[in-house]
Amino acid sequence: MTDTVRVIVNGEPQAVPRGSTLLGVLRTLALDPRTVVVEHNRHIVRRPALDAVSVAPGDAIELVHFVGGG
Amino acid sequence: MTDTVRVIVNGEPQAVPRGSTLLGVLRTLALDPRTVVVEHNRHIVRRPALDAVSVAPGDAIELVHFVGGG
Amino acid sequence: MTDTVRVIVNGEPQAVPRGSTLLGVLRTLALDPRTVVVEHNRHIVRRPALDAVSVAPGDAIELVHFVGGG
Amino acid sequence: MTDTVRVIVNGEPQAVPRGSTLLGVLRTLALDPRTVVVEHNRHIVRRPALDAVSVAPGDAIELVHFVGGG
Amino acid sequence: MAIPLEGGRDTPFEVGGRAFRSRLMVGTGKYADPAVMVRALEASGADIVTVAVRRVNLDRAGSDDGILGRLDPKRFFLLANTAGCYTAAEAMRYARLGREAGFNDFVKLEVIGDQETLLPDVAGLLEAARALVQEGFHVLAYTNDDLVTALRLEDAGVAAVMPLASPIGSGLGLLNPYSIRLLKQRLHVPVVVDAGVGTASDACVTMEQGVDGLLMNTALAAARDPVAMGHAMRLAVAAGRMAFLAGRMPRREVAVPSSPLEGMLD
Amino acid sequence: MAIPLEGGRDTPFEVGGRAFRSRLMVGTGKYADPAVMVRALEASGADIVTVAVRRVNLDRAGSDDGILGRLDPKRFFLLANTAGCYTAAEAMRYARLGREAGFNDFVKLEVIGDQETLLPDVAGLLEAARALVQEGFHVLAYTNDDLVTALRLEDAGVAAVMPLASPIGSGLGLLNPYSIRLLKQRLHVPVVVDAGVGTASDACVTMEQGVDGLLMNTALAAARDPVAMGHAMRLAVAAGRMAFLAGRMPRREVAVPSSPLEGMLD
Amino acid sequence: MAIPLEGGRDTPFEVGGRAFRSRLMVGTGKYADPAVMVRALEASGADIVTVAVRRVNLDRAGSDDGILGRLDPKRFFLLANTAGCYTAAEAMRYARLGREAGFNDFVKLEVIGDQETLLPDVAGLLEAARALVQEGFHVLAYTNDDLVTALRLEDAGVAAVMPLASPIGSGLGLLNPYSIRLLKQRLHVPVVVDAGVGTASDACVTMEQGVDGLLMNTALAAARDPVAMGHAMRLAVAAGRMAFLAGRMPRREVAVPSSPLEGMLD
Amino acid sequence: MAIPLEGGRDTPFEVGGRAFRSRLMVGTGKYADPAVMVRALEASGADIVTVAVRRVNLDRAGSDDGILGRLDPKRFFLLANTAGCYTAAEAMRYARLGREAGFNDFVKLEVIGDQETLLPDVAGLLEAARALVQEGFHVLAYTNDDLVTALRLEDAGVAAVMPLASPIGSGLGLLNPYSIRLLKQRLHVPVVVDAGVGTASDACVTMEQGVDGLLMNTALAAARDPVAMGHAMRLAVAAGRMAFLAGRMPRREVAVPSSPLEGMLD
Repeated sequence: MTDTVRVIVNGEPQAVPRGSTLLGVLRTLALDPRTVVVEHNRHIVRRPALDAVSVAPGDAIELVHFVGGG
Repeated sequence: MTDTVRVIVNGEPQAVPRGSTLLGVLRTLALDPRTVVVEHNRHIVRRPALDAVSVAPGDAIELVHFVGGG
Repeated sequence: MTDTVRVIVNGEPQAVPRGSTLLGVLRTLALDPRTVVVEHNRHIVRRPALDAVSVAPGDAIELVHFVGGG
Repeated sequence: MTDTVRVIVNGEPQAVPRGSTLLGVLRTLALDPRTVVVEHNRHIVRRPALDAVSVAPGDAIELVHFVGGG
Repeated sequence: MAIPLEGGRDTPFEVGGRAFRSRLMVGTGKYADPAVMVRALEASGADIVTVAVRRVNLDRAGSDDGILGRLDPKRFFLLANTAGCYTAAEAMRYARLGREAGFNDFVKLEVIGDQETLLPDVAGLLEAARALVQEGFHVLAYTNDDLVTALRLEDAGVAAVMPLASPIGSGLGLLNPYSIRLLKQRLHVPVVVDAGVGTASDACVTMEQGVDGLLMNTALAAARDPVAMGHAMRLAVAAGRMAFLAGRMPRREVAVPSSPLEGMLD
Repeated sequence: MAIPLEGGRDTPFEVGGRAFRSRLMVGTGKYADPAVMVRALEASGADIVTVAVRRVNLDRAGSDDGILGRLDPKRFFLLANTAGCYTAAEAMRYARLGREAGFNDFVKLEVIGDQETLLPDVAGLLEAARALVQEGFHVLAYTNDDLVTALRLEDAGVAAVMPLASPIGSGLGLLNPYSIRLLKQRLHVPVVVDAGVGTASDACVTMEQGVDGLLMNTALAAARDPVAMGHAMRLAVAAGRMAFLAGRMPRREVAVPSSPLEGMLD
Repeated sequence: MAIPLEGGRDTPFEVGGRAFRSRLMVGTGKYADPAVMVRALEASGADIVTVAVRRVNLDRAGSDDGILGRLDPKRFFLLANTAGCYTAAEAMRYARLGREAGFNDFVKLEVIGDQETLLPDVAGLLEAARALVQEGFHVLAYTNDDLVTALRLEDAGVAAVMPLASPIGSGLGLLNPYSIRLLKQRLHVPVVVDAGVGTASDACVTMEQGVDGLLMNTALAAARDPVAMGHAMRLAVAAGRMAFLAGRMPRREVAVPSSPLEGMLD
Repeated sequence: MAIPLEGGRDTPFEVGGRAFRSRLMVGTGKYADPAVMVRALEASGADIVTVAVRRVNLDRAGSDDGILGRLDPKRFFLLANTAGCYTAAEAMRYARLGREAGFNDFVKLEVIGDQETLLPDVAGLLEAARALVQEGFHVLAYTNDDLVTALRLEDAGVAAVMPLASPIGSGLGLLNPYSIRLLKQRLHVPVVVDAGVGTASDACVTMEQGVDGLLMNTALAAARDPVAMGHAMRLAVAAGRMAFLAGRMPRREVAVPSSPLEGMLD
């Protein structure tokens, strides 16, 4: 049993420390939680709850924000 | 009990002899069955069957044909 | 011999005192010379010269100004 | 004194036999007089007269016909 | 005067497995005089004429108010429409009654979405089209000029997509040539523009977009001289089609002389 | 296929005291292949074809580079133009040479004012028109779409006024229908639109303005298939003319049904 | 130069219960240089700017590729779109993510039906619109110019109907003014034309149809000078709106002199 | 609301050696109420206003019916016209009278050729223009959209060429953008489009052709609200000019997304 689990972040496999919360994942990726919206297994998780939700192996995480668009 | 029954033909009440078939209704109305399509209680009745279908009180009969249209 | 002569001002006959100058004609018509351009027998007469030009019977005088136009 | 004279035909110098008529010029150029209109020193010469007009040195002769045009 | 035209240049106009000579279809409504209508139809050269399904008028029993007394079904291909229907169910009912008249299993399917503009309800149209195709109809679907709806109609198996040039009876002509051209480029089923044509140049420019055919009614019926306009439309449809096939000259913002530059006199 | 058209409806097309069957005139320039040209002219149905006056090419003596070997003057009415002339004097010289070719005393008078656009010089045009009319010519005057110039040309006695739809060879179509319609309403001499037509619908919409005729060259010569475009143009001119005579339906901003509102089922 | 304009003439532009000063909305896509974008947005005077919802680019972690570093949400009202979504479910997912960014509960709803033209899928659009309205969104629905679809969207409770002038990014301008005018006449919710405007006169003529607002992106981003075009569009939208309110003069086919006929000299 | 616009982008608008801030000129005819006229002129931001030369009305002697009581010659540059003149001699007479009023030696030269359409007589126009230029006038020549005439006017030394968009007072808008664009490309003197503009988008699209200025009268005077239309026209002229300078996006017949294709969710 390794110390990391593999999750899918924005379509790419990522290894994150076992027991990480979503907030931990953001930190691992050096992302500021105030600038990102997090979808976890197709459910949106609001900022206050990011540290309350742990990730499990194979979880699909989408991290999105606003970009230029018409 | 009268000798006629009341049916609705093209939205108007019509008295037809009791026991009339659809073909009989057409004859009563002086219509040529070759120029008319008959709908009986929302079912189309083809020409050969017109004399095999009797009308009952309150039946809805629609007699249609082609008119000018775009 | 009368005391007036007939001239044509803006297409209409006008009687003006014999010996009138153009300036005199303007005064007769209660027109301010600063607001009118004077054409005398097809020649424009400038303001300073208005009192130096006398009118003769039958003279054609046009008095024009700016009106709204496109 | 040579046997030819130089004329300008359609803008180009041409040597034609001395004493040539316009008809002769056409023949020299192998042109059918029925298909060509002849202008001689800016005057049009009609077909019957082509053999009656002699050319002189330096004459300007234009030979034209119909071409495709819009 | 007779205007002969070299044949063999164009592919046949096929809809629902049948080939027709003329790319012009005409409606039979709104004529003041039935005799004028017949002559206008003949002048138009149309093979396909549309008819509506309506109740027999019982008040005039005996005197047939139908149109078959006027139109020879051997001469014209009668295309029943579902004009006046506002739901898929209603349109399907009319379609079946029309088929029962016995001439063919083609239907010009209309499901109207708005009484004022007679624009189609595309949801109801798609529903009815799918069902009628399942029942074996050849569906010619009157629709707007939206490509996506047209693609869905094609997926539903319609025999032809019939986008409008402008609202029915308006005579405003081809309001959006771009959309019609786009439809034709993307669809595989025939595209027959239906409604809105007002005069011959409207018909001509519509055919120049490359569409397969054209249907009109009011342009003839409400012309001062419907018979002459029938002639005009026949010629205009053929002209536009032929020009499309011939391939127009390129546009240039500068002039180009038609006569030679060389050979000018001194 | 043959497209017969009921006769007797239209008045004859008369210019300079002669009647012609076709309202379409075509030019003979810019064809790559003379055989294609002849077939395109025939397809167009034109009676009047324009030709230019140019020097015989002496370098190719014997091999006639003229156009008469290609065009039968019994079949076509040859209308000489003064294309390429930039002054009244020059145009008059060409007109006289053209007449001398012996076919007729008609001339399509062009006095060009600008090399890039080939737009007419109306001062030179009027001068040449007046002189040539005095010399007995039937002058068909190529001009812009200015009404006042057209009225002056009419006063000068021209046989026809020929306003342009758009610059020669541009194919931009009828840029200003309003002006052309206005010219036709105000003039008594025939109005024949000359130059700029690119495709069949351009021809059709031009004729619908009520003008008497149409002259084109590049639209045929530069089409992908000049013969097919010749057909198309013949049909389009007839269609536009017929529609003008038929009287189009009124335009309406609201829809009007083509099928009856009454007689719907319950 | 400053162009002051008398105030108080127009009603406020309200969408989804909020009032905005400018009737012009602009997109933020396709700018080569973000600094130019910001200046173009400011020049346009827009209050509402659209943004897209996309994945954070993890390869450039740390360097924020989002747009919030460029746009001050206090200055601009950020309107998230669902561009790139091809189903109702997908569009709803993006709408929810956009709302979660925390600025507002408005969404510019796009459900695309065709990749080549980016035209909407009206069935999916209606489905998503109904669901999102139920979830409390203010839905601004990007749609085609079909009146019946627009009426259905209004019934679904959208905050604004956003018909296209022509396809996204095409710059073809207002292809069908008639349809847009019709939509505005029949709808009670605001009509904001979205997509296709190419230059200032397109914006001006669109506003003259009476619509409530206009959204554009490429017209600015792909102009040679986006900032100057931003200025131009601000002026053009105000000009078109003002002209609509002012009520244009009637068109006349005859001339009417601007200067008096009387008072001429002999 | 105030609409500030970044300055410094455009070159000054110079005519006859004088620079003006506004590219919009307006006429002063046909207003029912002189007070409304003044406010409409102010709203338009015009520097140059046209006036006509007419006889003093002797029947109302004392009560000045002239326009100078309404217009402050320090605020507006008064441009006398020769409206109503049908010959070169007549126009020259009016021009001299106008100059004598003492404000400047500019004249808007009109020589009308047709009473019904008020189209210019270009022969008379050229004659008068040549003579007046010799007399030291700055001639702004009202003409049609013919390039060759415009080139001749430029050769004659006019200060500006003023082609019409459509007939005076018609409100038909810019009938032939091609011709106007062509004039501007070929001339070196300023091109100021005069007459025919009906609403703001007409003004905007005209300026987008690159012309230097625009003159209108009826579009304001006959609007439902002339003051509001004055505002609209000021904005529209600035918008069209700015868009011309900004350089519009290219037109494309295919859609191009405004939002990124990458970064979509799984």
